[in-house]
Amino acid sequence: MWSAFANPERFERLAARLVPWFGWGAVILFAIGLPWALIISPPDYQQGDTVRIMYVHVPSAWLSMAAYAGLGGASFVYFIWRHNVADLAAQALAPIGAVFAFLTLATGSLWGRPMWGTWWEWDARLTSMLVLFLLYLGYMALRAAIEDERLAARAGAILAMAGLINLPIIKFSVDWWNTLHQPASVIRLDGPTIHASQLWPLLVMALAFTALMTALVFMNVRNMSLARRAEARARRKIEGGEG
Amino acid sequence: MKALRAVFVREWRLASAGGGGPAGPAAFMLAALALVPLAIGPDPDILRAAAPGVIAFAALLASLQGAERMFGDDLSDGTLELYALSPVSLTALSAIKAAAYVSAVLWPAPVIGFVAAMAYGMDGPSAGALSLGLVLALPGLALVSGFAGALAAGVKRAGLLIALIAAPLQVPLLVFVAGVGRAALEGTGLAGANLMLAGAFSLAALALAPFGMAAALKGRLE
Amino acid sequence: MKALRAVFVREWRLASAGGGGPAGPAAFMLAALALVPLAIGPDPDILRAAAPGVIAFAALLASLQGAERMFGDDLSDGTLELYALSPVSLTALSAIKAAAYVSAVLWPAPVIGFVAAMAYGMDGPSAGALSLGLVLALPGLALVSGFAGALAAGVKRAGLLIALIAAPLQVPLLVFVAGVGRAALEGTGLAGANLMLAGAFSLAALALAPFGMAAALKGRLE
Amino acid sequence: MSMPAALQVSNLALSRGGRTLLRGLSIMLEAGEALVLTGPNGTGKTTLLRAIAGLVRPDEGDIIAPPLAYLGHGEALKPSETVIDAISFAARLHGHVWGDGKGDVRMDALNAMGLSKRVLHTCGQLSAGQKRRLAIARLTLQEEARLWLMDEPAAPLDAAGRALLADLVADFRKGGGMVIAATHTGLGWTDAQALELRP
Amino acid sequence: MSMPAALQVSNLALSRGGRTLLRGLSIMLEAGEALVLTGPNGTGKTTLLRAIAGLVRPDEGDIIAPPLAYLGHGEALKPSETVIDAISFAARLHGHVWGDGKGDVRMDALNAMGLSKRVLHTCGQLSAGQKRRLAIARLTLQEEARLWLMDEPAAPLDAAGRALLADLVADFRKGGGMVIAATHTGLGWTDAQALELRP
Ligand code: HEM
Ligand SMILES: Nc1ncnc2c1ncn2[C@@H]1O[C@H](COP(=O)(O)OP(=O)(O)OP(=O)(O)O)[C@@H](O)[C@H]1O
Ligand SMILES: Nc1ncnc2c1ncn2[C@@H]1O[C@H](COP(=O)(O)OP(=O)(O)OP(=O)(O)O)[C@@H](O)[C@H]1O
Ligand SMILES: [Mg+2]
Ligand SMILES: [Mg+2]
Repeated sequence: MWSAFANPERFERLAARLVPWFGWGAVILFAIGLPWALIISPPDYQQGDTVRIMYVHVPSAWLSMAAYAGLGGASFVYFIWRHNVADLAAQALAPIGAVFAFLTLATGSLWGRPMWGTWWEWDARLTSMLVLFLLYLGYMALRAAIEDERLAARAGAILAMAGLINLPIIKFSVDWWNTLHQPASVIRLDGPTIHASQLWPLLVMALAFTALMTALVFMNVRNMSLARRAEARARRKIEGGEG
Repeated sequence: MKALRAVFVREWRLASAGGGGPAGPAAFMLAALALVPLAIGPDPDILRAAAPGVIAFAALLASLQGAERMFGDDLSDGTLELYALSPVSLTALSAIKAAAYVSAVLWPAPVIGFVAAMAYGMDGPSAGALSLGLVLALPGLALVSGFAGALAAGVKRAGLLIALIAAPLQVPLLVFVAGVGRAALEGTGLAGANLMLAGAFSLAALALAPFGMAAALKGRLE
Repeated sequence: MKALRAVFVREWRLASAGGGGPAGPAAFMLAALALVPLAIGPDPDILRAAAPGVIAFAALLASLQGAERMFGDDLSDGTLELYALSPVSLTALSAIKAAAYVSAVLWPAPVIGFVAAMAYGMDGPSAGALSLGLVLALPGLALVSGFAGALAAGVKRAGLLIALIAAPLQVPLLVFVAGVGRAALEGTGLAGANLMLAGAFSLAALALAPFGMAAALKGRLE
Repeated sequence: MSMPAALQVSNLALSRGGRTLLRGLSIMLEAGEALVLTGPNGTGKTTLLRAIAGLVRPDEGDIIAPPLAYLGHGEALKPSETVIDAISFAARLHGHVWGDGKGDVRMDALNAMGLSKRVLHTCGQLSAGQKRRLAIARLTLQEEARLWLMDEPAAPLDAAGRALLADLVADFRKGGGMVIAATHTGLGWTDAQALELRP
Repeated sequence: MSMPAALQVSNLALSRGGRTLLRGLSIMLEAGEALVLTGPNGTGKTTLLRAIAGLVRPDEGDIIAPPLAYLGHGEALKPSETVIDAISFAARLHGHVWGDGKGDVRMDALNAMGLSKRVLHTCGQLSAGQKRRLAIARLTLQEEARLWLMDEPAAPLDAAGRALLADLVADFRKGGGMVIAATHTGLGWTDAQALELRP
């Protein structure tokens, strides 16, 4: 099992087999979730139709954090055991997580205009989300700046682990600082407080986003793994057998 | 002419690659603009009033960030000697370096400035005017930063020295760009004048700074 | 123990000399704090409200300025290898470097912060509280900057990368220090809590950052 | 944990950027022995020295090394530090004490490389050969080291400098030290073993 | 203004940090001649080369030099640039064109120093000797240069590299070029003049 993850070629095959499953899964879930969320589910009694932004906003927020947790976890595995696939996973997660973080910021900002009367408010959750986005950017910039693949992976892993500190801050910022943004209503210890007519489409959308992200990550990992080996081969060709 | 183009292409490439090119300063500006309100506090009136100045200041800081690398590495690894003995004059080289710096690294500043202006609560036309002001100011900012970079090349903690040399010289640009934004915001009709001033400063810098840089570099080589 | 002291003395000396030691960041802070009102405009109410945040932010930027030099030169000239193979562990070295950086370079920040707070119109006790907040935050700022510096050592445009990496991680300190000043200014009674938080962050950074730095440096050497 | 008195490298494999540089290399060096590494540019001499120093992680194989000192391509000198400050720091770092009629290890080290007239120069003012001499002088202060790893130690040295270096190495070996040096020019060290790396 | 075809240095005095290094030095070099500078560390070889290149201002004396190329201690390579990019830039800078059945001056230059297999490496990945080879290869692209100034050109080169360098220099001199090199090891150049600087 572990060896399948440690050996790039075997992992490529595994990934190639999994991508269609998650890809089609995402398509089906979106086919159910999008109409349900955007058309069928009732408008909010307070917010009207703008509440539909939630079905993109909230899953993006969850996934951007989940992706960072994955990035941190994969980095830890790479740092300790040096599994190349863990590094590939980290590298693949970063841009995807960054996109979701950006989506969260963009949809939140669009939502904030009608709800709070402003595009942006410097409250704790919003700011810590922005910090998360910057961490993703920092991670990618650091990797891009170091030429040697292995060294870049090491440095990136260390930074990603340090950035994990931000996750609990985002999650609990609304509880710690009493601010504008709404507190958690789905993922909380005493059960969700959101109405079922909104909860179910939200969960389907969240699943759809998750499937999409998983498919993208596997695709990304596979492509990068193939690209790395192709480059190594090209190099060997130019350099010939000896030095 | 060909040699000049070769230098530009190379410098552009070196500036774009490695540190992530424009991503670096862009992220720096974003970070600075994100942190300032955290510091100033969320009052929208204060934020809007502060926006033109804060954004101009962030662009100034962003232009300083890369200045150290503009000549520092070239001095320590021998590249500057190579250029000094090449068919390209140090004056031309300096102008080219600044141009490469603007076009490879600093170009997102007006875009970010526009977005930030909106986020700080400025209206669209004012944000646009501010952003145009940044476009006109960028060459000036880059040239002055480059001049400071040439003077401080290879000195310990050159980064600081550069900030100290460049920032005062860039103050007029800061005032003009912030002035564009404020004038547009308050509708005083002085936005155009401030734009002209920012452009004029950039032109003056283009005429003078490369000679200053070349002289500074010659001194650093001895 | 003797070796540790020798390293500290040397690093302190190298950090103090050359670029002018504390004069550099001090002047940087002063320049930044002098330029901001120019940007924000002269309204005294706005200025006073903005003061805690602006001053905390200036200190943050000052702490970033020297971070590039903290390890960059050591990597390129072979000093880091020397240390890695010396009786002093890289973890201890990292902590010492940060300590030398605070005590040789950053120490004027609280003083300047106090003076600037008064100049921006804060009352004496609030300015004092803010300044104390800076004292408690400096080790944390230096350690996080050092961590970023270790990760980015020897990389192209390391300065920017450092800002991009360190600034997000330093945000809590920014919030706490600005919080001290604002709480004192508004008399909300939360100044003490913010001071504790700033101190706690610095302690946590002291416990964690040196290991991170050492790991990063080992990677950079390979 | 007692320190090994000899260097044992067994079945070593090293690679750089995905290309294997050497494989199955074993080296055994006893007290007093020296090994001169030669071989074409890019065959892995520097990489091998760094691996023995523990700076590069080998792909395979074991390295058991005594306490060591490393002289790399870089001289680890700060342009603004004076020669005497640089050498004093190295002495303190390695636990030396001077003054009080004890003699001065720092001046001994500088004398050994013919640098005593340069004590007040800053390192940035030294010529290429003078820098190298200072780096070598500093090496001699690591008394606990039983193994010197030297990467092209003599490249910028003049004839006198090479002779001084040879003397230092001979003394060190007489005291039981081991030396490995990578070089492209003859070093003139007596009965040193030779290892030629091949591409 | 016609370019001088020979190097004329007359009555030169150079100093560093207030100390005079040399005084009353004259050098006359005609087309095809080579001069090898030797002398103990710190006698001013590097300073003299930089003065001829116009990088250091002499205290006294005149220097009339033809167009020249300078190879210093530093290699002027960017760690992140690939070898092919570095050499392409040098070629463009000096007005070369390639492609269109013209042959490729860049590959010729790399081949001349045995670097053709390294084109895709970044300069930061090169070994010490490979970096030096690249710097030398780049020198050959400065076609307008009539004088090569080389500071310890061969220090990190292996035997093959030195032979390639000697060939390049011989070719250059055959075409009327002049060469001055500072060195501490024999370069094996045919009928080069020698100048030993004394402290
Ligand atoms: C740019 C601005 C915004 C950002 C960065 C942002 C960020 C986030 C984050 C990180 C979460 C996930 C929290 C968690 O799972 O604990 C979240 C959830 C949520 N956000 Fe936002 N948000 C923004 C604007 C808004 C606005 C304007 C609204 C609507 C008034 C809103 C409503 C919600 C809701 C209802 C949730 C789900 C809470 C839950 O059930 O856990 N957000 N947001
Ligand atoms: N980070 C890297 N990525 C890829 N290849 C590398 C890297 N670092 C070094 N190399 C290659 O590894 C090989 C060995 O380099 P090394 O510096 O050990 O050689 P060396 O024997 O010391 O050569 P020299 O005699 O020129 O000093 C070289 O061919 C070099 O190009
Ligand atoms: N900026 C300076 N200030 C004071 N002295 C200096 C300065 N730069 C160089 N020197 C001194 O000038 C002398 C000549 O240096 P130079 O580098 O020319 O010597 P070199 O002959 O090239 O020596 P090497 O063989 O070691 O390379 C040296 O003694 C050096 O210490
Ligand atoms: Mg080597
Ligand atoms: Mg010399």
